Amino acid sequence: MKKLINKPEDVVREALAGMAAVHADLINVDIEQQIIVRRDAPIKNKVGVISGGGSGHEPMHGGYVGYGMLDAACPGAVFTSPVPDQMLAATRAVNGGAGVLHIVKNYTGDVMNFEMAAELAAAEDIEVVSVVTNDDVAVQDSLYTAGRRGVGVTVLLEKIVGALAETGAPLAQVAELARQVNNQGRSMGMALTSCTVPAAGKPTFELGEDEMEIGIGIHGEPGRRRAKLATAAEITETLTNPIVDDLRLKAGEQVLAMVNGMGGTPLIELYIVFNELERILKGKSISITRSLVGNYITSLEMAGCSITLVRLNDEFVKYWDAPVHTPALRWGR
Amino acid sequence: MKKLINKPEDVVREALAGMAAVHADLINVDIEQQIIVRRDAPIKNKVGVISGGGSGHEPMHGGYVGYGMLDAACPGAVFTSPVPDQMLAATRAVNGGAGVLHIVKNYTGDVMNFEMAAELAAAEDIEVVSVVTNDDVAVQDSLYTAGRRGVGVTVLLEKIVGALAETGAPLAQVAELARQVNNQGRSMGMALTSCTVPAAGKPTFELGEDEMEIGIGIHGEPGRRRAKLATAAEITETLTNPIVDDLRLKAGEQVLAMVNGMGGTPLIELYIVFNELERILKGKSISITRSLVGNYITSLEMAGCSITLVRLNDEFVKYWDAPVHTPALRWGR
Amino acid sequence: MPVTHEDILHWLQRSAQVLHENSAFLTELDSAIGDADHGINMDRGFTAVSTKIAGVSDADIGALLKTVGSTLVSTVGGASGPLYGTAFLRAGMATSGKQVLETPELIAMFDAALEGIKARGKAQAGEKTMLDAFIPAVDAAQQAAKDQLPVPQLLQSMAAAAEVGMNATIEMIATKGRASYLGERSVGHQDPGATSCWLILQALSDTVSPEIPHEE
Amino acid sequence: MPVTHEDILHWLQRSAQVLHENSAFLTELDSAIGDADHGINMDRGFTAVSTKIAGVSDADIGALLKTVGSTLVSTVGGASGPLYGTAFLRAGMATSGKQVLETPELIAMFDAALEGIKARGKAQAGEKTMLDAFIPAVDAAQQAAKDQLPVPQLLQSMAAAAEVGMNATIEMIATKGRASYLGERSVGHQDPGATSCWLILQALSDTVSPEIPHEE
Ligand SMILES: Nc1ncnc2c1ncn2[C@@H]1O[C@H](COP(=O)(O)OP(=O)(O)O)[C@@H](O)[C@H]1O
Ligand SMILES: Nc1ncnc2c1ncn2[C@@H]1O[C@H](COP(=O)(O)OP(=O)(O)O)[C@@H](O)[C@H]1O
Ligand SMILES: [Mg+2]
Ligand SMILES: [Mg+2]
Ligand SMILES: [Mg+2]
Ligand SMILES: [Mg+2]
Repeated sequence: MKKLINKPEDVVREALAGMAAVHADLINVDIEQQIIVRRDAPIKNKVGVISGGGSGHEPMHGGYVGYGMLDAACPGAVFTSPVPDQMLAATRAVNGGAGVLHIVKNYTGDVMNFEMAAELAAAEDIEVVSVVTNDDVAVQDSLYTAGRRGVGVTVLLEKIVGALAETGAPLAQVAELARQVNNQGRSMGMALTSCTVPAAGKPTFELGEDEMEIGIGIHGEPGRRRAKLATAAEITETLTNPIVDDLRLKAGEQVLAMVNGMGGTPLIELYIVFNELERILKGKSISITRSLVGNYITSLEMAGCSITLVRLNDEFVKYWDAPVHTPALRWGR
Repeated sequence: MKKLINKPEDVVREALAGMAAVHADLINVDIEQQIIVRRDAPIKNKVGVISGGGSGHEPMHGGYVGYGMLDAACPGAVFTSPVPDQMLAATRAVNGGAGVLHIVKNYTGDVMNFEMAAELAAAEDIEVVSVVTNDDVAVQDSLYTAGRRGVGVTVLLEKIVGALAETGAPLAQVAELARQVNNQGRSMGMALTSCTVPAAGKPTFELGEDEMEIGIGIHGEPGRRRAKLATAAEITETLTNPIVDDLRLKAGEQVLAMVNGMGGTPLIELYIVFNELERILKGKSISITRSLVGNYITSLEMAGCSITLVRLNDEFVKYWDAPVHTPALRWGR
Repeated sequence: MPVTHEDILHWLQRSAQVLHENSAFLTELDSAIGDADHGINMDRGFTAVSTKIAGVSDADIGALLKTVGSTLVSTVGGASGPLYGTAFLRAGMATSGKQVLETPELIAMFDAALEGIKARGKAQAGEKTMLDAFIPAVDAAQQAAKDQLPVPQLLQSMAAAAEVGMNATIEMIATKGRASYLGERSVGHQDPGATSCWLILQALSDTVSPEIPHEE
Repeated sequence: MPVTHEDILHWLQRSAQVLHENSAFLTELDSAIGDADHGINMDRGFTAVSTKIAGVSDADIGALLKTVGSTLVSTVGGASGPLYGTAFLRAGMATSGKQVLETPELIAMFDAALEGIKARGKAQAGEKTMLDAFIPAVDAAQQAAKDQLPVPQLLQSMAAAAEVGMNATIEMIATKGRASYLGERSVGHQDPGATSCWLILQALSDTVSPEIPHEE
C-alpha cells in the first residue's frame, strides 16, 4: 500500500486536522466529535443543511461546508457511514431554529445511521427532514432491493439546495427542492483501477491491465460488470446513454453536467471525457449549459470517472449560479 | 496503459477541446495554434502575461488563464516544451500595447523555445521580458549545470504577478515582481508511483511496492534518489527541511504554503501532508498565513506530492488575495 | 444451568477477541462484495465495547447489553453499526433487570434482537445478510427450547444453525445491503455480516460450554 | 563525387524513416534519464519535415535545409526542437544557393550546424548531450578533409565517430539538459540526443554510399 499517511487508523483524524488548518477561515473542525461546521453556524432562522458519509470521497462532504452550501458535514471512517452521534452533534450545531435538512446518500448504513440521528434530534425537539439521494443508474431500482446508490447528484444538490437555504427559505421548501434535484439527476461511474482502504492495506479488487469495471459506486466495490478496456469515446457512451434514457432527456433540453474524477485520474483525461460527453449530447440536441469537471466525489486513489447529468430549469440554474464559498467550490465571492 | 483517452496522439487536442467547452465563459482555445487565450484579450495598456510548457501538468497552465492571472497559455505535447510558434501567437494575442511577460520554467527546452519566440516577437516590435522560475531545491544549482527546475512556485507567481498586471502596472514592474516571487520561493517533490506518457505507453520508471522517489520534477523523470517508503511525517520532513534551509526562513516569518498533488494522490492524503507541514513549521515558529492544497501542477497520474513555500511580504499578500477568476483558481468574484 | 451476568461479560470479551482475530478475514469477505470494511468496523466497535464494559461490569444483564448496543451504534457506523447496535439494545430491553437468563429469557432476548435487526434493516430471510445466519439460529434456539435441551446445547445448536445459514449465503443473490449492487455477481461469495453473526453466536456457545468441541 | 540536392532529399527522407523506426528506442533511452519523449519528439518533427520537403524539392540545398530547420523548430518542441532546428537553419544559411556540396561546403555546413547547437544550448563536449556525438563527428570530417578522403568516406568516418561519441555518453555524468537533474544517477545510460544525432549522420552516410556496409 503506497499512501502519504502515517498510521491507517489516524488517516481521518489527521486529514481533518490538516483541513482545519488550511480552511480555518471557513470551517471549524471538531476532531473529537468528528464534525466539520461552518464558522458562522448556527445562523438564526436559516435552515441548517448537513450531510455526511464515509471518508475517502474528498472533497465531499467536508469540502462543501461554507457559505451557500452545507452548514456541517460528518465524515465517518473510510467508506463507512458516520455514526448517529456525529449527525446529532452536527444537527445541534447548525440548528438556528428553522430546522435541519439531512442529505443522505442511499446506502443501507447511511440511511439507518441518519434515521437514528433524526430520531434522537426529534427527541430534542429539533425539526429534521431527511432527503435521500439515489441517482446511480448502474443499480437496478425496485421495492425489493436496497435501491439505487446516491452518488454524484449529491454534490450538485448540496450546492443548489444550499443556495436556497441561504435565502432563509423554510425547511419544507428546502427539502422539496432537494427532492426535485434528486429526481432530475442521474449518474454512472467506471473504474480503471481499484482503490485501497488504508486499514485493509490492499486493493479492494484486482483488475487486469486490459480490464475495467463498469457501474461502480464510490466505495471501491466492484461494479456491475467487468469489461475490456475501451476508448474514452466508448466509455463515455456507456456511461451517458443509460443516464439520458433513464432521465428521458429530450432534444432541446438543458443539463448541468459533471464529469467527476474518482481520485487517481488526471484532469487532462477528464477534459477528454467531457469532450466526448458534449459530442454525444450534441448529437441528441441536448445542451450542457452548466458544468463541473474535476475531482468532486472520489474513491480514494481509484482511477476512473463518473458522469452526472441534472435536467435544468430556471430555479435550479438560479441557485446553481448563486455565490458559494467552501473549501472545494467557490464562486461569486 | 490505463487511461481515459482515445488515441495517444489526440490527447492534447481533445483535452483542449474539452477545456474549451467547459470554460467557454473564460477562455478561447485555438486548437490549431494550440493556445489558450483569455476571452477579453488583448486588454489595452495592460501587460500581457503568458506562460507555457508541456501538457500533462493540468491544471497548469491553461487552468490559470483568466482575470487576475494569465492572459494566455501555450500547452506543448505531453511533457514537451511548446514550440516558438505557439508562444509567438500567444504573445501577439495578448499584446495590448504594454508589452508581454513570458513566465518560463527553467528547463533547457522551455528556455530555448521561449528565447526563440522572444526573438521573433522583438522582430515584430512587441516588447517581451522573460522571467525564468527555478525553485526546485532537489536540484544542484551551479553555473555549469542547467540549474534548478521551475516547479511549484510558477503557479503561485502567476497568481501574484497576474494580479499586479491587472492593475495596469508597467512591464518592468510586473517582471520585477515575478523575479522577487521566484527568489522567495522554493519547492521539492516526491513520487510514490511513476506516470505514463500516453505516446510512450508504459511507465517512465518502475518502483517497488516499498520504494519512493525523492526529489522528482514534474515530467516523470526519476528523482535525485530512491528511498524506502516512509510515513507522511517523515516524507514531509524530507521535503520541507531543504526548502526552509535554502530560503533561510527564520522564526517569526510568514509563508504561503502549497501542498500539491502530482495527479494520482487523493486530497485526503494531501491534507495529512499539510497537517505535518504545519507541525514542522510551527516547530520552527514559521507561520503559514496563506495556503493552497490540491492538484495544481501535476505529472499526469503520478502519485506523490510536492511542497512549495514562498516567504511572504505585504505586497505578495496583497496580490495573492486579489480577485482571480480562472478555470482552476477562483476567488473574490 | 442459566447464563449468568459473568457469562455475558465473558461472551462479550470473547466476541471482541474473535472479531479482532477475524478482522482481516471479514474485511476480505467484504472486499469481494462490499467495501472492504466489515472486519474493521466490527473490530472497532467491539474494541470499544470491551473497554466500555470493564466500567459497567456490575450492572444487570439488561443494562449491560444496552450499553453494548449504544456503544456499537456510536462507534461502528456503516450498516452493521445500527443493525448490531439495535439488536443489542433490544436484547438489553428484553432482559432488563435480569442477573441470570434461563431458557425463556434467552429466547425472549434473541427474539427481541432479531426483531430489532428486521425493523432497522427491513430485510428478510434469503437476502444474503446477517439475517440468514441469525434467523435459522433463533429458529434452532426455539426448537431446542421446545425439546427442553439444556442451555449449553441450545446455544450450541444456535451456533451450528448460524454456521449452516452463513454457508448458505454463498449461493444467494444479494438484494439488501451493499452487495445487492452487484446483482448476480454477488453469487459465490459468503456474506460478511452473516459471518460475523456466526462468530458472535459461536463465541457465546464457546463461553457457556467451553468443554464441548464444536464442529468448525 | 559531391553531395547533390537529390542526396540531401534522400537523406532527409531516410532520416525520417530511421527516426520513426527508432522512436520507441529513443523514448526508452529518454525514460531512463529524461522524460520519455525524445523519440516521440523526433518522429513528430521529421514526419513533418518529410511532408514539407515534398513541396519544396526544387529549391536549392540552402533553402531546403532552412525549411527543415524551421519545420523542426515549429513541430518538435522540447530541447531537441530548438537545437536541431537551429542546426539545420544554420546549415541552410551556410549552403545558401548551392545545388551540390563539395568537401569544403560540407565542412562549412557542419561547422555552422555545430556552432548553432552550441550557441543555442550553451553546452560543451563532455556534458552528455548530442554534442558528444556531433563534435567528434565534425572533428572526424575535418580530419578526413585534411586527409583528402572522398566524400563517402568522409561521411562514413563522421558517422563512425558519432557512434563512438554516442557510446561514450554512457559513462558521462550529465551536466546539461534534463538528465543533469539526476546527477550521478545519469551514469550508465546512453544519451538519447547523442543517439538521434548518430542516427541522422549514419543516415547521411548510408544515403551517399549505400554500397559500403557500415559497422553497426
Ligand atoms: N438491510 C440489512 N439487513 C440486515 N443486514 C444487512 C442489511 N444490509 C446490510 N446488512 C449486513 O451488513 C453487512 C455489511 O456491514 P458493513 O460492511 O459493516 O457495512 P457497510 O455495508 O455499510 O460497509 C452485510 O454483510 C450484511 O450482512
Ligand atoms: N544544452 C544542450 N545542448 C545540447 N544538447 C542538449 C542540451 N540539452 C539537452 N540536449 C539534448 O537533448 C536531448 C533531449 O531531447 P528531448 O527529449 O527531445 O527534449 P527534452 O529534454 O526537453 O524532453 C538530450 O538527450 C540531449 O542530447
Ligand atoms: Mg462501509
Ligand atoms: Mg520533453
Ligand atoms: Mg462494508
Ligand atoms: Mg525528453
